[in-house]
Amino acid sequence: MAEITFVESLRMTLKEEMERDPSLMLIGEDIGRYGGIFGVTKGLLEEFGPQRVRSAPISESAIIGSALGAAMTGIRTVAELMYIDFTPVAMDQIVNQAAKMCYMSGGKAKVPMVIRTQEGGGRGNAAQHSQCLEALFLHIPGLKIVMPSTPYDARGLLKTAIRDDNPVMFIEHKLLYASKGSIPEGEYLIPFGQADIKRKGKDVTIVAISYMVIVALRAAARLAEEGIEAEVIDLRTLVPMDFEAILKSVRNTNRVVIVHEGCRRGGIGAEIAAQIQEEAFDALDAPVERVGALNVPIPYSEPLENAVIPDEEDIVKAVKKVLYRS
Amino acid sequence: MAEITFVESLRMTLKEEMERDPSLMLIGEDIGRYGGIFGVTKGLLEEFGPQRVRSAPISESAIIGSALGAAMTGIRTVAELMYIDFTPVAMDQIVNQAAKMCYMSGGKAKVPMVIRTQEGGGRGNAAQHSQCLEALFLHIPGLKIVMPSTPYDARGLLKTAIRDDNPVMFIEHKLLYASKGSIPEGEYLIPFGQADIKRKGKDVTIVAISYMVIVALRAAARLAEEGIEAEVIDLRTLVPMDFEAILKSVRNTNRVVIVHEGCRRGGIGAEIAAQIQEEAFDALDAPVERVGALNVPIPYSEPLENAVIPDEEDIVKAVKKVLYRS
Amino acid sequence: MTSRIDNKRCLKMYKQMLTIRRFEEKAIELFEHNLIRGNIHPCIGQEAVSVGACTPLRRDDFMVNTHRGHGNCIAKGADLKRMMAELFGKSTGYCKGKGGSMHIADFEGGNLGANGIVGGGLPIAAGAGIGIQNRGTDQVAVCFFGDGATNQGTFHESLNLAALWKLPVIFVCENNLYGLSTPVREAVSADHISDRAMAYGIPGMSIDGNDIIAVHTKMVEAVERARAGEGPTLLDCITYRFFGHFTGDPGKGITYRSKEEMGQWLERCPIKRFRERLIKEKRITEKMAKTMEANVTASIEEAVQFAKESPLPLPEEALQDLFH
Amino acid sequence: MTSRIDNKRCLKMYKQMLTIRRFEEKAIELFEHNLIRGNIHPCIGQEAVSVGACTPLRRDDFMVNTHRGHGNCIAKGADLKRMMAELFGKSTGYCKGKGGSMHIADFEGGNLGANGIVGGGLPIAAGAGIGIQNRGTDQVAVCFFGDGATNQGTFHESLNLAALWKLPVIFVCENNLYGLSTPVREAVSADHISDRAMAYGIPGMSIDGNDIIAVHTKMVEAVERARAGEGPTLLDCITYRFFGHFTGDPGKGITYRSKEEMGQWLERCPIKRFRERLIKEKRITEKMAKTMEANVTASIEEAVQFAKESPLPLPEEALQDLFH
Ligand SMILES: Cc1ncc(C[n+]2csc(CCOP(=O)(O)OP(=O)(O)O)c2C)c(N)n1
Ligand SMILES: Cc1ncc(C[n+]2csc(CCOP(=O)(O)OP(=O)(O)O)c2C)c(N)n1
Ligand SMILES: [Mg+2]
Ligand SMILES: [Mg+2]
Repeated sequence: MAEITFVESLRMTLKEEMERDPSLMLIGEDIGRYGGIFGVTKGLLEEFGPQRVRSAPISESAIIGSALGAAMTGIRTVAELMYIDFTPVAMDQIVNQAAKMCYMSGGKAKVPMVIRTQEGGGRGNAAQHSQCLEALFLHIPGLKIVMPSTPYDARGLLKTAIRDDNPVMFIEHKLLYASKGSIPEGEYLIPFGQADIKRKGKDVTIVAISYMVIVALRAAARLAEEGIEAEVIDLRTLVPMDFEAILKSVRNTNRVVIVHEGCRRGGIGAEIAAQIQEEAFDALDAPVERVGALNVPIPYSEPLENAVIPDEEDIVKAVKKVLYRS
Repeated sequence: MAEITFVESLRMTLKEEMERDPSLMLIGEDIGRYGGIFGVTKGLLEEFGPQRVRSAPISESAIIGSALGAAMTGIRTVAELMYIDFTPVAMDQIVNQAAKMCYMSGGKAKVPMVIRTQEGGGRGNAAQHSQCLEALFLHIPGLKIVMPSTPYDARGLLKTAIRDDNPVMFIEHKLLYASKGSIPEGEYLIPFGQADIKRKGKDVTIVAISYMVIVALRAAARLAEEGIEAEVIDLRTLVPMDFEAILKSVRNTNRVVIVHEGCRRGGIGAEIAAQIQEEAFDALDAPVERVGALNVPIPYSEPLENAVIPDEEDIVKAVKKVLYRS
Repeated sequence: MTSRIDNKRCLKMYKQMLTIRRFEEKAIELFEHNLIRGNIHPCIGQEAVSVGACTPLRRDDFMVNTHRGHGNCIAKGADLKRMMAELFGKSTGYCKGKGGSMHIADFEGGNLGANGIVGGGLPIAAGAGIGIQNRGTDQVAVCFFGDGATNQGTFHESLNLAALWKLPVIFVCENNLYGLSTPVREAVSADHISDRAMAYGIPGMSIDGNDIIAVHTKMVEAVERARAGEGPTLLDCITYRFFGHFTGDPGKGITYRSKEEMGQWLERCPIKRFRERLIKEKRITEKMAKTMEANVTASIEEAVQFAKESPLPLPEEALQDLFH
Repeated sequence: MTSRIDNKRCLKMYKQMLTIRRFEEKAIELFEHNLIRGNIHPCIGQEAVSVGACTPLRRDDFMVNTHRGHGNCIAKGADLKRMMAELFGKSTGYCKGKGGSMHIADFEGGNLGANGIVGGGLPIAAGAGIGIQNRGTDQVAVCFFGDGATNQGTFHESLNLAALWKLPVIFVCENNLYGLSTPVREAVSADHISDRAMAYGIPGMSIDGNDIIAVHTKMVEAVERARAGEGPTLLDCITYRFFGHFTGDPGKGITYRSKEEMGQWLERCPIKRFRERLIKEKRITEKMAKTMEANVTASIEEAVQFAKESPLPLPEEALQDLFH
């Protein structure tokens, strides 16, 4: 078991998959010589050459659209969008083209493509470089959505994503890149639709994704000091979603807090909360609580950004609220 | 009180507002001589000339972005996107530019612009011309969202939208254009954030928007025959949302069904359901029910499209479910 | 000069043009009888572009299509029965009824599908070009789009990418002088759409799109260039849609086009012109033309029959095919 | 030939270039001391473009800016104190701390704001042009963007729109030869970015962007053209960013630029060149230059002081300013 960073985990996985599938291609901005703005693709151009590691002009629509065209004609492709904030620049190719191609063609089109991107605030990058937009894609049928929180999960999920024959949004988080974790030697794949219980607990269920899993675990540790045992569920994939895992936990704890960094209004917490009350109405001892960003763009200044993005404290408060201890 | 169509109501309102504000400008595809694909702008080019009625090339990003630039520099603007399905083509200009301009500038930028567009299925227009995408915009802070269901509301809300100093998504529905309604002689404005109870009832609350208000009213009439009195709330604006009106009704009926045509997963019903259980948990006698489209793109063939888009029958069923009568 | 094209090919081209024309006329008729829903964007008048551009292609070459795409489907070898069934929304259609007129795809025939989003197909075609390049085959991809689409950002991004990477893509503009109601001169700031090729350092030329031989000739050159790894070409084929924008366009587009203009273009009908030429060159006789016409009509009747008799999809099929 | 520009303007331009340089150096220093967060994209080396392009503008002309925009803000007349306060995230900043480096806007000075989205500003500039045209004033709008941005769809759409409608917009490409790590020749398929003007039938020219007089001269022409209602111009100003892409770029961009190349460009420093010229033309003495330098340094120290002493916004202010 080696300790490696999230970035290293991604890089190693891309490399292995490129070795495994000689047609697999990467496309994105500055992913060649520069190795990507976060260093994920470092060394891959040198190893696999410029046809398989295509460093593209700043043309997000063409990047996604051409990844789609390549995928449809048999070239498995991983496209990188530097920030999820740039997905709107390529939104038509994601939402109207890639997501719908298989369905519109009556199941004929095969679209083996991954869109790797990263999201999140916390670094003073302001409104156009800090968003969490996974909820937009949750609403669009035809996309799978993956949001790993550890180097281990990133590796197993990226393998599954690459080998999937459908468009997958693979959403990383900028604050996770430097985080470290253990990775076993051999190959492993993590199937989509399998949540991971990152901490066991009986008093309350915390459902979280991406970097918020880490924050939720910190909150859970603090709560434990006060004798509150929180179960932390890492969804890992939003589509497909392991709703069974949530229900099972909720039936045990009778209380739920959903945590995501994206804007609370219309965020993924809304869908999950709505579903929980539909499926486990009688199991609930308190309303499902949602923790998410305030309803504004992400501001630049530190005290403002901190006020907008949810933190440990917000999670602790929400847990106490559902336990009627606030 | 004259009976006019939804299209006529919009046209009359645009005309009046253009007369009232000599700087008001329209921009969009085929809105000049052709009068817009649905005829909404017919005659306006002839009356106001090509600078104020700008028929643009097929360049949605430039249409929205230039509307924004004009608005920011003092020209109140109504931009038309022919189908809401084309908003993804201009998504960056909507989501990253127009929506964030005021906030990013610390409240300095004034953005008096309306994006008029229309959504919805039911006409065999298939996956790229039938979507309902309002939920995407609900998740983006900085946009107001208006969804009228009658010629009367369309008029009062469009006036308010045009005179607002912020970006407003004004979302019409293609199946409403030919619908007729009465309009009083004089001018009236409908403030944002005021839901309208389109039918009174005590047994169940149906919250609906846009064309689904009409469908919900039909369902309510059928339910009434079985002795079930449904209250139908037309939200009219999603941002700001009249949540008070929903709560008030729910506290009376203790049962809610939310209806929208957009995809159920991650739709606006999720946000509303989540909020209702947060705010009125103890008032609920049954889980909040959501009626929305199935989780696929809109198919072309009639039996398939009918299966995907919610109808009267689906609403009736949902109501019976929350009344435990199914 | 058709002389360099052999007889068989000429007759095949003529027959395809005729097939497209009759198919579209029939589709409009069926639409008017409510047997086809949604909208149809007929390509009547543009047959020379479809057939001229597709004839030099092999079956394993790729094609990316537009909303006005029935002609291109037929020219790329689609089966009329499955096309018509798709318009009827039947299970036997190319997309099992899920796509309809704007989304007919035929992957076995290299047809990657049409697009309801103006300009949406150009990046996909560039991607097909990448695929070809990476596999190292000598296939090509042809991308159809309208004059209106040349004002979309995707046009720019895709041509730039294709030029940079010398992708084997031929960009064929079906320049029918209008994007919906908007005349090309009110939407495209360049004098000629082919001028736009200069922004990418690639060859671009404007052609009489109603002269099938002209289209065919330039396309052969562009395809050769692409197969040889020399990169993309932009062909601006000037043509005219006789019918109007779509089945809902009043008076076949009379609200934005003059009668005179429409009349002049009818005179330049690509099918009529090609037939006259074939007759003049004695490649076809009136009698042969008549037989051919009858065959075409029969094949379309057969397609309609097939579509009519095919089953509608079951409602529960709506949930299938979301993922592969 | 600076001769056609009067002394006062020359000295002002020189002083502005110096101010930009010192402002950026200070900002980088403060960033390294963690007093500024996020990222800074320094425009060191590009001062001649900022000042050359903005000097012919009036205060009521509009400017649309990029992520690498401090220089353009200063050239358009922004207050250093409020700029620096914004970088510090203070309430007294141009955006009350909500925007930061990439979003400084100064509406009173015609500065419509910068953009974190590459290519995001071009349509906005076209819109400012529409506004001017509809109001019937003789204002102009200048739009800055990088070489990398010319590959975005918005470049194409905006230039087409501006050309079609003869909007009073000057498109100024700060062509610093790289988009992040990507050399312009690997991203732009045309030989010169100015060639792209041909696709829109508008004037386009490539200029030595390190020669402030060259930039100024061409800009004066373009502004005159725009004020006269003759439409847009594309100016491709070739320059170089000495520092690298951003404050996180290893070795000022050494991973993708050679030492030799970087050294050659340092030789062509626009400020050094302009100073030498001014001295040669006896418009400035060494002594005057020294005094000026001292004044500039003082004004920047003053700005830093102001920023340091200004209050941070209160957390609850986060919920303000969403709507006007
Ligand atoms: C992104 C987008 N914008 C607008 C439309 C509506 N629309 C459909 S076809 C069309 C005209 C297209 O013109 P052109 O590209 O010249 O093709 P043509 O119809 O003339 O074949 C328009 C505006 C669309 N489908 N997609
Ligand atoms: C839409 C979008 N894509 C990518 C980026 C990331 N990015 C920021 S600056 C930059 C390079 C821009 O190059 P250029 O336009 O030449 O401007 P320069 O930085 O050289 O001044 C990139 C790729 C972005 N901010 N927005
Ligand atoms: Mg056209
Ligand atoms: Mg650059």
